[in-house]
Amino acid sequence: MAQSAAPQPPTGAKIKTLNGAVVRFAGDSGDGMQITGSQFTSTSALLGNDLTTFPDFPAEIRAPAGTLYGVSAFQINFSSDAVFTPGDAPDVLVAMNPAGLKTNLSHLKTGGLLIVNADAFSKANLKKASYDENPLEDDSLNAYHLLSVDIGKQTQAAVKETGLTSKEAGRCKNFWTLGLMYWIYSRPREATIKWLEAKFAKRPDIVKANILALNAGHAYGETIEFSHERYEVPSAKHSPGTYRNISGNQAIAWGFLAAAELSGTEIVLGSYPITPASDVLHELAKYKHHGITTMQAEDEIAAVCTAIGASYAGKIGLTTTSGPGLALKTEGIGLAVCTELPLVVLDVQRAGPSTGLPTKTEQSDLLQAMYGRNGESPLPVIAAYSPGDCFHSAIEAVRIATKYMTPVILLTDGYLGNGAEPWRIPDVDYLPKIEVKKHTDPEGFHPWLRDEETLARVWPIPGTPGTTHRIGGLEKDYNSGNISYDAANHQRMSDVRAAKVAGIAKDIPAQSLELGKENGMLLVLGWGSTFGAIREAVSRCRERGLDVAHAQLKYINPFPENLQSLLAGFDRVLVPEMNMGQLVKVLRSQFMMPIESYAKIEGQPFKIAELETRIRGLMES
Amino acid sequence: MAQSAAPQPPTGAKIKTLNGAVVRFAGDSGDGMQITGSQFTSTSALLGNDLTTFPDFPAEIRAPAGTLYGVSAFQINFSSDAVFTPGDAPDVLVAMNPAGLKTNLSHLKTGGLLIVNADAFSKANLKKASYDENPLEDDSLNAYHLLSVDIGKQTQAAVKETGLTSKEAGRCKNFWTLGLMYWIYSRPREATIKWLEAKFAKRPDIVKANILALNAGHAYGETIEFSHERYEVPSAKHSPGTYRNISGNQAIAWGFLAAAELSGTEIVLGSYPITPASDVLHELAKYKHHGITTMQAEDEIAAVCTAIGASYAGKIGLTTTSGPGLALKTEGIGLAVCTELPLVVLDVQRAGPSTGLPTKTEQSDLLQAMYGRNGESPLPVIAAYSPGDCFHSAIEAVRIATKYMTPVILLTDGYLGNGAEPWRIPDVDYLPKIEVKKHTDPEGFHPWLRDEETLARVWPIPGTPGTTHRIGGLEKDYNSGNISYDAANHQRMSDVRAAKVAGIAKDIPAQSLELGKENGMLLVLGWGSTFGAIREAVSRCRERGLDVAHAQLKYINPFPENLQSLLAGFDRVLVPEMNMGQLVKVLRSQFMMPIESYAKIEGQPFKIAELETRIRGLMES
Amino acid sequence: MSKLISADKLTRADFTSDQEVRWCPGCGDYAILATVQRLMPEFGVLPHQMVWVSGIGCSSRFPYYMDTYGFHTIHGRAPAFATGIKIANPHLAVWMVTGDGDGLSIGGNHLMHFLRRNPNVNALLFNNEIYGLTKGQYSPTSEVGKVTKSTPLGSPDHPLQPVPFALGAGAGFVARTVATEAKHQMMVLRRANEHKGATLTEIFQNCNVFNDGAFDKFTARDVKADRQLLLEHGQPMLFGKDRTQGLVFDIKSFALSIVKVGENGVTEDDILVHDEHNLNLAHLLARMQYPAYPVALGVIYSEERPTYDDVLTEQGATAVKKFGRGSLKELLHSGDTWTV
Amino acid sequence: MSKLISADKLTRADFTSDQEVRWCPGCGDYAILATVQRLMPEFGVLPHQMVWVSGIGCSSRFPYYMDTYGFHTIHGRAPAFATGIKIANPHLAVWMVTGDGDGLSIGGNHLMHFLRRNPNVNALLFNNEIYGLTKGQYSPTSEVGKVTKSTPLGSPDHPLQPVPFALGAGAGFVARTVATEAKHQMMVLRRANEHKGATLTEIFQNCNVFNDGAFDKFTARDVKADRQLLLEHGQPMLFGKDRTQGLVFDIKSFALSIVKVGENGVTEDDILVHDEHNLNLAHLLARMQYPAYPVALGVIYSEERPTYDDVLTEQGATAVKKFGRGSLKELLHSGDTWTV
Ligand SMILES: Cc1ncc(C[n+]2csc(CCOP(=O)(O)OP(=O)(O)O)c2C)c(N)n1
Ligand SMILES: Cc1ncc(C[n+]2csc(CCOP(=O)(O)OP(=O)(O)O)c2C)c(N)n1
Ligand code: SF4
Ligand code: SF4
Ligand SMILES: [Mg+2]
Ligand SMILES: [Mg+2]
Repeated sequence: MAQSAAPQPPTGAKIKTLNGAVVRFAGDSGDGMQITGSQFTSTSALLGNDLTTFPDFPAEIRAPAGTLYGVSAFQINFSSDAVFTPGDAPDVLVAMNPAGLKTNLSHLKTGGLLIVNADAFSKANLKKASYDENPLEDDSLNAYHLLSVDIGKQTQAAVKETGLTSKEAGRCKNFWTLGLMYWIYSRPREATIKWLEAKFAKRPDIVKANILALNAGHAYGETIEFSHERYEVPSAKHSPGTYRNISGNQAIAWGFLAAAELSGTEIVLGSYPITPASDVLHELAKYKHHGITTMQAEDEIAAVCTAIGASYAGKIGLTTTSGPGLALKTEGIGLAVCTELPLVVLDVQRAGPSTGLPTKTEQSDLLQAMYGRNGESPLPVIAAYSPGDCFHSAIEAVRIATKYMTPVILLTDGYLGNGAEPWRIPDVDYLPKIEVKKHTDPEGFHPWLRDEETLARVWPIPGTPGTTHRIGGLEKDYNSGNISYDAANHQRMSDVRAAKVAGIAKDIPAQSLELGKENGMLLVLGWGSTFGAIREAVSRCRERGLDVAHAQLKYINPFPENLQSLLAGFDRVLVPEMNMGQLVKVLRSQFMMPIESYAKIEGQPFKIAELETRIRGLMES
Repeated sequence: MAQSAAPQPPTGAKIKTLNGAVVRFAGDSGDGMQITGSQFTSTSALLGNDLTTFPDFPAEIRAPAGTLYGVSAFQINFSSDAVFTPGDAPDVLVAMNPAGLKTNLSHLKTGGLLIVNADAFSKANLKKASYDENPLEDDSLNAYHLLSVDIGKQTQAAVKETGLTSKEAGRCKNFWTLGLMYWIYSRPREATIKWLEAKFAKRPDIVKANILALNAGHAYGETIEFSHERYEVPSAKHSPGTYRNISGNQAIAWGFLAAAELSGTEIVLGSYPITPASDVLHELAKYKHHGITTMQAEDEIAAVCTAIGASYAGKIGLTTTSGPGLALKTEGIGLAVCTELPLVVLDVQRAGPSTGLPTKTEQSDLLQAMYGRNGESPLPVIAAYSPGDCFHSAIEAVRIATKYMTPVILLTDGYLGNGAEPWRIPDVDYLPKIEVKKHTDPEGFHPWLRDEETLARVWPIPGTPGTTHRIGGLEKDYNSGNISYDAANHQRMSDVRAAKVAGIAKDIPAQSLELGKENGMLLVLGWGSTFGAIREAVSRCRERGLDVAHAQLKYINPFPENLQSLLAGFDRVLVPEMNMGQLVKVLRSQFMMPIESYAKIEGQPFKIAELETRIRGLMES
Repeated sequence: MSKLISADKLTRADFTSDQEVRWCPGCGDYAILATVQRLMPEFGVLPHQMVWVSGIGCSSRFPYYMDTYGFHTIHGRAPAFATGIKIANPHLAVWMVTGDGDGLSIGGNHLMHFLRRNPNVNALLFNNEIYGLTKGQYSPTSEVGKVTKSTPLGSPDHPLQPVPFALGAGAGFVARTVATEAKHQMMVLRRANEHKGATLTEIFQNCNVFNDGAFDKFTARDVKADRQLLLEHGQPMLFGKDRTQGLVFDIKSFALSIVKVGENGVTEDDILVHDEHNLNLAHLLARMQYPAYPVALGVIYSEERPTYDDVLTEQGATAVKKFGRGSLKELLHSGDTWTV
Repeated sequence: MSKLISADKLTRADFTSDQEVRWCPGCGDYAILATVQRLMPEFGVLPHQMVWVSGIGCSSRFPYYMDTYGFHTIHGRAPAFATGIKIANPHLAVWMVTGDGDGLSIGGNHLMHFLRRNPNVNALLFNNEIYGLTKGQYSPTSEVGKVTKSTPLGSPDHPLQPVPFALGAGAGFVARTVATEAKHQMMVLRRANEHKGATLTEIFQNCNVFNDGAFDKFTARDVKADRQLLLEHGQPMLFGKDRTQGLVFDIKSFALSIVKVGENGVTEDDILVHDEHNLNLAHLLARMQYPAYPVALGVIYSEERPTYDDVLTEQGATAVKKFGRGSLKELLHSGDTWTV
């Protein structure tokens, strides 16, 4: 079969070269849109495009077919330039059913290409999508370039020879669609064919059918009178290296595996499933041969306590969760602060409050991470800003936790966790080792001996002769580690715990600018997953000649040492956040500067355009 | 017996009139110091003194006799002037054993009267208290006026006639001591005698023995050549009214009972024991005939969830805890924020982090109260500042919770909870009623209908016909209350939740000054239990002519509307807190003013003198 | 919104909310919902006098679909909310829905204390031996070695059996049924409704997306007669297509064993009779697992004892009787006071 | 700090830390501490290879007094910490101490999952039927109607019985002893130590300050012979001063009953023999309460099954065998990549 899919020389339509394009696939949960999207992604990546993707799942596991809330979508922005977001408005929208059209049409660019699966526009489906009229039959889609195809029928015809049941045959329609999209964007089919062959190795009939569908979709582009243009998006000028696609959740999981290897210390993950963090647990559970033990605990409290127990026993304790789970872990994290044990807590943030919008993204756990513990419990907080950065942030979190003997909270969010981008695979040999010091010297030993520079206490490991000791959540004497109710000692211990965390500022990179130069009119300061949208918006504004710079904050507690002076160099500082202004609160309280907030809390990432509008509004007014 | 204790005309020593005095009783946990202290307190209160007390328990339940950590102390400051703290340094220290002396001597004023129970200064006891030498026999106590009495022997002799065993007889020595103290401060014995008669009604021999001891101690003052002076502390100029002694924990419990009566709505308390909050549960559990149901839940999570369940069912849900318990309740509180149910959460703060110093006081849960929840979960936070204010704060918390359909966090602390002061009993008829609106109208009903002014949602109660509805922690539609994943709706709901809480600012008193006038050099701004110490320190500084004012913040979220302008009127603002500067963080982030922090974290309340020194240091430098 | 109806004219529609049901097509939860909605009118409780409480999970969406009062709370804590509602207003009929993850993993402690406290609340545990809502991790009831997303090498934990757990916790009423057996389920829920005190009903529910067919081995139409023991109080414990197999107690092995009536001289009289008030028997029945035994369905144990809400109500009433209705004024002036 | 000693020369002193013991004079915890410190040298485990883990409560101060590694954690969570320690380093001997509040109230869920998971950790539950550290509130094991600070009108909850609870949770080893019975306690703890897997030992411990004499009715010297059943595997279950009372199973009432050897033709052969591997028997023994029955002490149930730590270790080893020791470089380059 494979040879029939060899790239054919383009025939009819002229091919126009584009810098990039944004494509969105939308359909029923059962329509396979996530697979279609990721195949398009892989192929584009292999072609050398830069890209970013955004899967947009329904909240329900498997909603009844055809419902509005059962729509599953996948957006990809691919380009020969660098891209930083999945794109605001797609150039092409594929809608596999009326519900997919209804919920996604507003995203599509005016004049954009709209491909619909006409077969699915039955009375029943229209009703489920709350359409009174069939939009394919009235004027409501006039603003778009509509390509209405009976994809279902086309697919059935194409795969007929395989003898699959018509239900099974119907399931191939996403590959038909993919074939058409490959034709439009001049992408080769081999990678997808290989993938199909591997994935369904045990069902050759399914492999064959899907390939037939893929080819038929492709051929459809060739044969119909397709009045729309055909495109080509050349490779991006990537720095040389080997690349792969990676999502934030996967990258962070791999970062932890890297940290285990780089530190020579095994990781024990205690976790409890919660959207959108569960995939980190799933990913890590696959790699027991990489020096990791994973445990699905009975709840978040047990998860963090298991991890802390492991830290006490000399491993790197790790726990992964999302907002409501972090709320449950706070008492345990407080114990790790008080006993000064290394622990990494990953919070893949989702929209709150309470259960909130579990499948939507938000950055609203920052204050909880900073302050959500009883008593004075300072700890480092860092936030990853891109899938690639997730990998390095995981390593960094482990480095800080073990070097400073402290729990570290690492923040990402659902958008970052699920979104993917091409990533240049780092050279493992050049990743810095993490030096983990375990205390074995019985001489003058007590468990609260501190390193003079880092203020970290020693890490004596059970099993070591000569360093037996007891620790716990009660205050302890600075000089002996024994329980102490002494007033001055409590002040001293509180001070040293604070100083230890504050001192990490000396051990992290100075805050740099992503775009622009120091001292200017406006700095747009972001943190976390807003990186791409802010960068792109600032870049566009700068192209218009506006004096605006961009910095993305990764270290939130402590802030980089130069942050205050950096901010002071700008007339104004604007902080866009997917919350009600949490970083702004922290910045203001620390620097007492009138930092401005652009807070948006819609469960959705910022669009480049809305940021651009806000920046221009600020600067041009 | 009673007549023999009738106040006798002072005989020998001259009586000097004092404005006030500070007395501290210290001894072994088994020595009955808390009883001695509270008897001295009651008698002084009945004499019309103003007073404040501070019990200082050991962390252990019942430490082995004679140990340093088993010392139990009780301090009382009584005066004919208004007093606001238990006093910095006692004028008299009673030490019933070497450990009591060792741990408390540093408190005593130089030149102060030191009464010791010489019998207890045995080799064994001296060793347990880590004394190499007997301090009664060397020069180490020269700086004090030492009165060394063989209290044990004196007591045995006094009670011999009752035929009690010598162990039982020995237990009377605290009443002997009390008798002596009554003599020194010219206090009558009747109240204590009455108390003994009631308390030990079933053991007349014990009553008799203790009265004998009391009288003997008193007689000792008369008879020995007591070179120290004898004093009188006249009544304070209290405003007319009926007074009682009350501790913060008791006052807050009674405030909740008052709120139930004033609102005509029963209270359901779900609680889990934790020091120092347990006494509120204990107190409320006594009053089932006051419209309260109390439940000891299996943990703090169940406690808060039970309370929220009760709120959903139309009662006032209440939960009481301390820091580590609050950490566990945060997820539940987030649900109350999201479902907009009335709930009061009392946090009697203690020293952290983690288990910390459970019996010591601190104000370090403020940031946890403000921000310790996942997602954007704004809620009102108020802090009581004195035992009397605890009563009114409890009522206020219920008022806000029910009027605004919101959880409210009410903060006190261990010092406030355990400390007591005389309190003018309010006239119940003049306490403002709490109007609780329950929604019963099926017309156009949905559960997120809001009051236009308060923005509170309606409170429809299960059992009401026509208003069945479902609520939960998922985001809901502004207009129907149904689950909604809509982006703009999430913004709108987040905004309205924030606006509702912010709007409470219009419904609370403007911030007033406790001392001083608006626009000045320095404002000392406190919150919570630091009230007394700050007031006294500012008052002393003002007596020295310093231009310093005092305000005590009770409403922390939202702040009173005039707070910013009030602060702006001063050149400098100093915020003393028993933490690392938490209120300062909140103030700075809101007002971006360079507010100064005086943070002390020693598990101990501020001393007046240290505040005075700091204020003078600031102003005189 | 519920209409104003009288208790004797209730229909299924009166308990059906206007919310679209959002479970996966084919999910076992639908069957339970239908059964419950059909059953409720029987109880003569008006929809507005009923509250359905749940935690988080697919199963916990249940309250949204009932046109009663409902509270979809947080993960694992439904028993605490239900208790709070019941003690705040004992007149309400309170029902609770939980899942094997919600009720036994994160919420195991609350469920345990709920059962021993015994508030008059009916809890339904939808056991699908999987985490549905979070897309397929193993649950405390999953079998050893289960391969799921979080356990690609197989789950390492010994599973928890809900009914033995509940009995160990001191439950006063425990029953078991199957989602798709409407009649049996109705019988069991009727019994739960009649029982005064906390009840726990385990319902085997198929998650066709993440754990399809988990219970087929003893619920499939063709095998169920031989692999299920349908308990009836006072009746001999017989099962099998022709009801010729029965349970006896073998003192040697100190265990239940299966005999065939008509073979080796065994008659129906030899067969143990179900006594739902016998806790010893309940323990044995509860732990019977296929293939060694048939799976026991029906009311496994019931024992009436004072309910938590009744005791609290009574304590309040006794206090009022003893001290009179509390007066704030008196309280404030009680004990030592002085007047200036 | 522990000295460097060899396993066969260990003494009680090697397990005694320099910390002053801070329980109330007369507290039952002292007796347990002394017994444990005397017993530990027997096991041949060096102090530095041992970790004592606890939650919060009077009982949970225990680790401070052992000169081993120790972790005094937070309230109720000790089983999770202990599991974390054990899976991080299976070579350590891990012991856990909890109280009836710590382990059964706030921590009931962790204890339950700990028991079913079965890590090779020995848990001791000091049951004093009260909250000691917080000064005397009732606990889940307190009797109905108990008057305490938090229940001035008597506690409303049906008490939880720790051993039935543990059996219901699927525990593999459950035993019971008395704080002041050093010899019996040692026997039981020896057995716990030998058992591979999670063990739970309930120790009746008197809190002389807040619940004095709670167990006197069956532990007092003069009555204990008649009111305790000392279990021995394979031995007939006889008790009483002259060991003439014994247990039989009465099929009619489907319950254990007490008979007198020598009366009504009863001989020792009629008496049930303890079989600690029989879960059915264990359930019955566990629930025997005075005065209806004697209180069963000793090893009530034991069953070896794979431990949680072993299974995890094995999974790791299998994965390494299957895929080779993971290499980060290979991982990063696995799947679809492309080179520019
Ligand atoms: C505090 C918290 N932790 C985790 C989750 C994620 N979560 C939601 S439901 C669920 C498990 C559901 O399993 P089960 O109770 O068996 O219900 P089912 O979906 O199978 O009906 C989990 C882990 C959550 N919502 N909240
Ligand atoms: C989160 C939290 N909640 C409550 C407490 C208070 N607390 C400490 S110990 C304890 C109960 C102790 O009872 P138990 O476990 O029976 O131990 P005992 O003191 O009787 O040995 C409680 C409620 C706490 N320390 N932490
Ligand atoms: S995931 Fe399973 S349990 Fe959840 S709705 Fe779907 S089929 Fe039902
Ligand atoms: S309170 Fe009770 S349990 Fe705690 S140390 Fe004292 S006697 Fe022991
Ligand atoms: Mg489930
Ligand atoms: Mg206890």
